[in-house]
Amino acid sequence: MSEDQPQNEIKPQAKEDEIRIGVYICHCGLNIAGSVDCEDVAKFASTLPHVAISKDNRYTCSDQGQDLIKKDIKEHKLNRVVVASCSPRLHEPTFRRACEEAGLNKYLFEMANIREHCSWVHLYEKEKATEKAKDLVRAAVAKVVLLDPAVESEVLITRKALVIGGGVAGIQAALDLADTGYKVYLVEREPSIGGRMAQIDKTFPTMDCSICILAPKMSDAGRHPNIELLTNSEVQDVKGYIGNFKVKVLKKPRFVTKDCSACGDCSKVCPIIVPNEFDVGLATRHGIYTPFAQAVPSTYIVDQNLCLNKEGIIKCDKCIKACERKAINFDMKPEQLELEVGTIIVATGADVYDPTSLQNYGYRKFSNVITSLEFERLINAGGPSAGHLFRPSDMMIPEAVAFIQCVGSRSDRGHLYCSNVCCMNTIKDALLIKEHWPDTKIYVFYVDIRAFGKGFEDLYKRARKEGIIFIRGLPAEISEDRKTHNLWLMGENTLQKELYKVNVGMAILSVGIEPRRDSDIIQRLLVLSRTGDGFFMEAHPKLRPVDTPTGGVFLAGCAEAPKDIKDSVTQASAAAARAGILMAKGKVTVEAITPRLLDEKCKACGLCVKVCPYNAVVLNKDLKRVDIIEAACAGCGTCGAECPSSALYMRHFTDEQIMAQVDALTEQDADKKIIAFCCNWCAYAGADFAGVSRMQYPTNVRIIRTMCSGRVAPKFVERAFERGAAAVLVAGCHIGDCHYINANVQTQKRIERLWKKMERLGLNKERLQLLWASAAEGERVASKVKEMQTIVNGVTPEEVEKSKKMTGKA
Amino acid sequence: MVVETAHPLDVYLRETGMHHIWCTGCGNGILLNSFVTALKELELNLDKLVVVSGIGCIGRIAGYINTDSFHTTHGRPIPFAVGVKLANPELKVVVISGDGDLFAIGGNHFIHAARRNMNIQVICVNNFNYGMTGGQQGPTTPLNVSTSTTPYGNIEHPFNLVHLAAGSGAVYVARWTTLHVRRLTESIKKALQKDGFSFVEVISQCPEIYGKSTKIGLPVDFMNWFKRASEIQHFSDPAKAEITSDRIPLGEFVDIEKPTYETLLRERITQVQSKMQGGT
Amino acid sequence: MSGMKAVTVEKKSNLWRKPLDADKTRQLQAEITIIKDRCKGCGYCIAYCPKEVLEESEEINARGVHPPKVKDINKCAVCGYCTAICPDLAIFVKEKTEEKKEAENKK
Amino acid sequence: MSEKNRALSGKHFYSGDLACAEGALAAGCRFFAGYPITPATEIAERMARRLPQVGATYIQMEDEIASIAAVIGASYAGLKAMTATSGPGFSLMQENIGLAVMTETPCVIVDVMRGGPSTGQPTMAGQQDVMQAKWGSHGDYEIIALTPSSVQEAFDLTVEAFNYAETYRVPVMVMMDAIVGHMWEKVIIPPLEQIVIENRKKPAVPPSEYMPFKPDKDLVPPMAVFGEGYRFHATGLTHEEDGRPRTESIKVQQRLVQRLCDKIRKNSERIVKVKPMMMEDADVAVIAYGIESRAALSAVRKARNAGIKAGLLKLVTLWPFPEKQVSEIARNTKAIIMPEMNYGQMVREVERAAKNTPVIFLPKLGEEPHRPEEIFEAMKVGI
Repeated sequence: MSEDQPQNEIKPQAKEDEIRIGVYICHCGLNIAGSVDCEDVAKFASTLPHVAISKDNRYTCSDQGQDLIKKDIKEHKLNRVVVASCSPRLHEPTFRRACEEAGLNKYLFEMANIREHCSWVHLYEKEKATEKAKDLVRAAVAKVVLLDPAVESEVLITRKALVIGGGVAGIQAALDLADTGYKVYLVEREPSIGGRMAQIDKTFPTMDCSICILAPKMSDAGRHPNIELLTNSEVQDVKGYIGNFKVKVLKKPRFVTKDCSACGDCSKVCPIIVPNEFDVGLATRHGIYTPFAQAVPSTYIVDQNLCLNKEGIIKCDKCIKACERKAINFDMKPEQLELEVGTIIVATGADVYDPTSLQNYGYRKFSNVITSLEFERLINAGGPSAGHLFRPSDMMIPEAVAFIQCVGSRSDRGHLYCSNVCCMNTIKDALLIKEHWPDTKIYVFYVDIRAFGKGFEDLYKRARKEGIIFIRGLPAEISEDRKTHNLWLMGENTLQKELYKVNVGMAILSVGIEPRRDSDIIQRLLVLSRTGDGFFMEAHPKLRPVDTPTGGVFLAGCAEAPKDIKDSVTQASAAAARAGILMAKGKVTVEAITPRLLDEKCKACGLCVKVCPYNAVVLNKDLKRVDIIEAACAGCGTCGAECPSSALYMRHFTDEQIMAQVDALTEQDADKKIIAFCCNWCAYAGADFAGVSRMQYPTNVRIIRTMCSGRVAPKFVERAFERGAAAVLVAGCHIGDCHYINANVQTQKRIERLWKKMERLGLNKERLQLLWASAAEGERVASKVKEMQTIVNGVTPEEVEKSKKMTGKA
Repeated sequence: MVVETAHPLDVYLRETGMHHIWCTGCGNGILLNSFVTALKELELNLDKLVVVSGIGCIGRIAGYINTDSFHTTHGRPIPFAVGVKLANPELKVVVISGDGDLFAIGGNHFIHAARRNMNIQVICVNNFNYGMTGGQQGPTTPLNVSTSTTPYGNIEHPFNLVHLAAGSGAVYVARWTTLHVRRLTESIKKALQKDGFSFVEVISQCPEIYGKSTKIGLPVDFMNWFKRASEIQHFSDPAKAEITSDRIPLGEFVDIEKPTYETLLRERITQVQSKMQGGT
Repeated sequence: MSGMKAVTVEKKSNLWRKPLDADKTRQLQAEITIIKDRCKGCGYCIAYCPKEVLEESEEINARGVHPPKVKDINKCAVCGYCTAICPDLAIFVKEKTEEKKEAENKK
Repeated sequence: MSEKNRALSGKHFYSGDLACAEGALAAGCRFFAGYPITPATEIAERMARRLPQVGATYIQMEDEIASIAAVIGASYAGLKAMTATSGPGFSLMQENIGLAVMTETPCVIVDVMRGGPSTGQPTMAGQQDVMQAKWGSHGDYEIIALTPSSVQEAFDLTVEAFNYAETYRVPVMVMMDAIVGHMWEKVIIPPLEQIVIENRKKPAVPPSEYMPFKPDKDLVPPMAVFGEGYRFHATGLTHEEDGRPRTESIKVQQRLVQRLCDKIRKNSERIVKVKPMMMEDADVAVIAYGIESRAALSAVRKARNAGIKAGLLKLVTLWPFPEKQVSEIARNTKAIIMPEMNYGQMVREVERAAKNTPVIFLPKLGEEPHRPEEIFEAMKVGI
C-alpha cells in the first residue's frame, strides 16, 4: 500500500556524493583468527572502493567493539558499516543497534559471515579460508554501497480477537483474552461450547470429573461481558492481515430465542427422535433439544434437517404450543456477521479415529466392540447407562474387558503418529472400572505404554498394582461367540514370545486422534500450512510453537497436534498471551524488507499476484498496476523474483544488491567456485549449523543470503554463470516447511525452467543444483557442497565460456 | 340413518358448516378450519362473538360458524359490523369476506373503517377472482390473466391488499396462504386479541374456477404454487409485497398500537356527560 | 412394557448403534380418524403429510371421490397437519390414549 | 342522568328536523349513523350533539349505504337505531332497506324530501319520494311510512316510527318534506313517563329452541339480540325459520315473502293513522299529507265560509295506505281533491281506493306548496 511508504525514504537510493564505509574484521578470539588472517583481510578491505576505514579487533560484538564503531561513525563520518564476523542470524541486531545509536540508519549495515560459513568449516586451510573471507567481505562491501536507509512501517492492531472453536482450548484462550480486557468472539460450530472434554467422564492423572471442572469455565465464557458467544456458527471467509482481519461468520438459526428457559417441555412433545451425537449415538435426543445438561448456551435448538417444519411451512407445532415462554420461532433466518478482529486463535480441535476400516477388530460387526469415546459415555454417571458399564449386546456388566491400544495410531493402518493421550486414557478408564467393579478382569494390549507426563507414571504403576493385566502385542484378530456375544482376542505376546487367546465380555478400542476432516477450509481461509500428519503447523517447532506463518494467527489445542487437556489449556493460554502481546502493543512494525513498486515499470501482468503466498499483492485494474499490502507481506521476495520487468524493488534484497554480491564473489577465479543462494530460515541456518558443528567442506562455496529461496530470480543464477561460476546451488526449506507457506514451490518451478534452458543450450544442468535442507540439516549442506566439488572439477573452460553467454540465447 | 363420526371442531360449526357448499380443495374450507381452530385455542366466549360476511362463496361462512352471525348484502359487511361493534362494544366482531366483496364494491367501507381504527377484525380470503359468479376479473386479479370477463387478458393492475390496509391505518396486517395454515391460525388469534382494526389476508385457491381459467390445475398444484412462490419476511415494506406468479410475500406487515374509534368515542361521551353534570 | 414397540429412531449417518434407551423412549401412537363421506378428495392431506402416512384409497365415498386411507400408522408423528389443512374437516389425528393402548395390549 | 336528558320535556321552538331528532331520542334511539345531505343535515347535527349527552352513539359514515348498514348492525346488537337523509341518499339506501326487510330489522329512516330527480333542487321542498318509500327496493315487501305536517308531528311521528319498527320488526320511514323539516314552530315535549314507548319482543324460549324467524300469531318473530347467547344466523338470502339459507325451495320463498308482507297488511288496522277534519257532512273532500294538508285545511275553511261542505282527510301513514278510510270517504262525497308536491304519486293509490268518485289531482313541482286559493278553486270545480 503506497500510502504506507515513509516519506523520508528515497527510492531507489539516490547515492550521496561520497560513500564512506567502515569495515570491521572480528577475530572472535581465535574462533575466526584461528583459521583466517584477520589483519590481512582488514588490509584487503581497506583497498576496496568507498572504504574509509578498515579495522580488525578481537571481539567486535563486545562493548568496546561496538563503541569503536559508534566513535568511527561520528569521527570519520561513516555512512555505511560492514562487520565481518559471525552469522547475521546471531549478531546483526546487535550491530544494527550500535549503528542506530551512532545516528546511522540501521539498514545501512551489512555483515559478512566469516565464522560459521568460513573459519569453522575450513579449520585446516587458513590460506583458502582467508581468501574466502576476503571474498565475503568484498561481497558485503559491494552490497552495503547499494543499501538504502529505511524506516520500518507500523500497522495498527484492532483490539479484538476471534477464537475459532469452543472446546476447552478455545474456551481457555477466550477467557484469558477477555480477562485481559479484550473483546473476544468465540465461534463454535456446534450448538454448545465444551467440545470433547464435555463428553469425557474423568481426566487423567488426577481422576477428577471432567464436566465438573469444565462446566464452570463454560458458563464463565457464556457470561463474560467481553466474550460474544457465537454457537451454531461457522467462519465463512477471512480477509485482511495481522491486526486487521475482516471475518464473515454465518450464524445459523436455532429457531429458539433467548427467552428459552431450558425447561425441556418442547423436547418432551417433539415427535422426532434421533441418536444423540453427544452420547455417540448411545442415547436418543429429540428434534428440538439441548446437546447435554450443562450446555452453554442452555438455549434449546431445532435440528433443521429433521424438523417437520420446512420451507417456512409449520406442519408440526407441538413444541410451539408446549413452550410457555413463546421462545420458539421458526421465522429465524441465518445471519451473516461481519467481524473486525486484530488476532485469531485457531482451536478447531480434532476428530476421533473411526476403527470401522480395521476389519480384524470387528467394530460395527460385533456390538460389544466399542470405542474409547463410547466407553466414556457408558462409564459416565450422566450418560445413557447412568454410569453402569453395560455392554451393548445384553446390558450386562461384563466380567472381563480388554483395552486395545494404538487403534489408528502408530500404524500404516490409520495414522503413523502417536495420538499422545490414548495410553493414559486407557489406564484411567481401566482404573475406573476397577473402582466400580473390582472383580472385573481387565487386559490392556499395547505396543508401548507412554506415561511421560507429570504424575502419569504413578498412575500407570497404580494400575499395574491394581492387577490390570498389560500384555505387549496387539491382537491380530477379534472374533465373537455367536451365543454369548463374548469376544475372543488372539495375538502374540511379544515379551513372552507366545500366542494368546483371551475371552472377554467387551473390548474397548483405544482410538487415536486425527485432524479435523475439514481442516482444509480453515487452512485455506487463514493461509496456514499443515504437517504431513495433517495438523496445523506452527511457525517454529521450538521457538514459536503457537504462532503460525500468518501474522496475527495462533494455534491452540488438538488443532496443532494431539494433546491432553492440560497441554491444550497451556497452549491456549500461550496463544492468548501471544495474541495479547500484539493487541497490547496496538501496532506491529514490519521489517523494511517488503517490496516497493516502481510504477513506471509495472505492466500489471499480475504474475506476482499469482505467486504471492499471502495475497499481499493485488491487481489494481484502474491504475494499471499492482498494490502491495505491506502489512500482509512477509518479505519473502518471490514476487520480485517472478516480475519480468523488475518493477518490484525488494528492499534490502534488491536485484542490484544481489547482483553486486554475485559480481563480487565471481571477481576472481570464478571457474573454481560454487555460488550458493541460501534461504535465511533453513538452508542458511543449516549452513550455520554445519559451522557450529565444525563440519568441514570445500572452501570454494560462496553463500549469498536471501530471506527465501523464492527470492532467487533466474537472472541471479544466470548472472553467476555469465560471470563464469563453475556451479550454482539454490537451497531452501523442505517443500511444505517453507517459512513463507509455499514460496519455495516457485523456487522449484524456476530451477526446473533453468534446467530446461541449460539443456536447450547444451549446458550440463548438473552445474545448477537445488537443495532442500532444514535448519537442523547442516550435514546435508556440507555433503551437498562436497558432492558438487566433483561437478566443479569436471567443468571444462569451454563449458564455462559457453555458459557465459547464457542469457539472451533463450 | 348412520350417525356420522364427529370432528373435534364440529362443536364450533352449525350442521351446514360440516357439509359446506365449497368446491373440492377450496381454500375457504381451510380458512373455516383455521378460524374455528383459533376460536378453540383462544377459548373465546362464543356468545360474545359475531361473524359477519358479505356476498360470494366465502359469504356463506357466517352461516357455518356456530356464533351470532349475519350474512349482509354485497360489499357491506364492514359497515354492518361497525354498527354492531359500536352498539355493543363487549362483542368481538369479525368480518370474513372475499377480495371482490371487500375491495371492489366494498372498498370504500374498508379504507374508512381502517382509517377510523374501528375495533373489528377483517379476514379477506383472496382467490384472485369472482368465484361464485363463474370466475370474472376482480380487484386482485393479476395482470394479463384471462378470466370470463377478461377473455383477452386482464389489463387492470391489481390491489396489493396488505399495502392498502397498512396505508389505510390498520394496526395489524398479516398475509398467509392456506398452505401456511398454522401461521394463519396464529395470525387470526393475534388479530382477535388485538385492539383496533386488524386485517388478515388469506391467499386462497379456487381450483374449480380460477384454477381452470389460469390452468394452474388441481388443488394440490395450487398448494405447490404457494409453496414454490412463498417468501416469509416479517415487517417488510408492504409497498413491496405485490403478488406475482413467482413471488408471494408473506408474514406480518404491521403490528402497532393506536387508540380505537370506540375508545375515543367513550372518552368523549364521558367528558360530555360529566360536563353536563357539572353544568346542571 | 408389554406390547411396547421400539420407537422409530431415524438413522444419522455416522451413528450406527441402536441407542440404549431406544425402547424406553416415549413413543407416539397415532390414531387417525377419516370421516370418509365429508372428503371431497382434494388430496392435501396425502400430498403434504411430512411423513407420507396417507395414500388415496380404492373406495368411492358418497361424494364420489376416493377418500385417503392410512398407509403406515407407525410413521405418523401426530403433527396434525392433515387435521389443519383439511378444507372439509374430514380427517383428524389424535395421540392414542393410554387406556386405548392398554386395551389393545390385552387383546 | 342520560335518561333525564332523553326527553327535553317542555315547550320549545324547533324546526321539524330538530323535533324529529328529539323525538328519536325520546323514543329511545341510541344509535345514529348518517351522512350529510341537504335538507336533512340538521338532524345529523342535532344527533351528533345530543346522543353523547345521553351516552349514546353518533357516527358519520362514509356514505348512506354504510349508514343504513350500520343502523341494521346496531339494531341487531340491540339498540334502537336510525338514519336520516334526503332523496339521493334514500336511493342509495334502497338495497339495504331490502336487507332490513328481509332480516326483519327494526330501524327508522328519515327522508327529508327535496326536489328530484337526481340532485334536483337540494334546497327546495318536494313529496317525490313517497312511492320510492314503498317500492324503492327490489322484491315484494311491505314497510311503514309516516309523514308529519307540523313540527309537533315531526316529534310525535318519529316516536311512533320507533314504536312501529320495534313492534313489527320492520324499517319505518319518516317521510318529511323539506318545508316541515326547516319550518320553526312551537313543540311541546311531554314528560318522559307520558310518552308511550314500544320495545321489540324478546324470545320466550331458551337458545336451544330459538328460531329467529319463527313468528308468533301476529306474524312477528320475537327478536333475540347478538351477544345474548342465542347464537343465531341472519341472512339476506331466502331462509328457513331457523335462519338457514334455502335458495332453491319454492315453499320456503312463498312462506317467507308472504309473511313479510302480511305482518304489515294484516296488522294495517292497528297501524294506519289518518286525521279527518270537517268530514262528517262533507260533499267534497281534500286528501293531503305533509305540508300540503295545512294549505288544504285553510282551503276547506274558506269553502265552509263560502257555504261549500268541504272536508279534509289528512294522511298520517302513507304506507300501509289507508285504503279503507279513503274508499269510505269516496262513497260519501261527490269529489276528492288531491294536492301533492309531485307530479302524481299518492294520488294513484287514492284513485284506486276512490273507485268511481272523481279525483281532481293538483300537482306542484319545484317550489312552495299549493296556495289555499288554488285548492278552493278546485273544490268549486269539484261540486
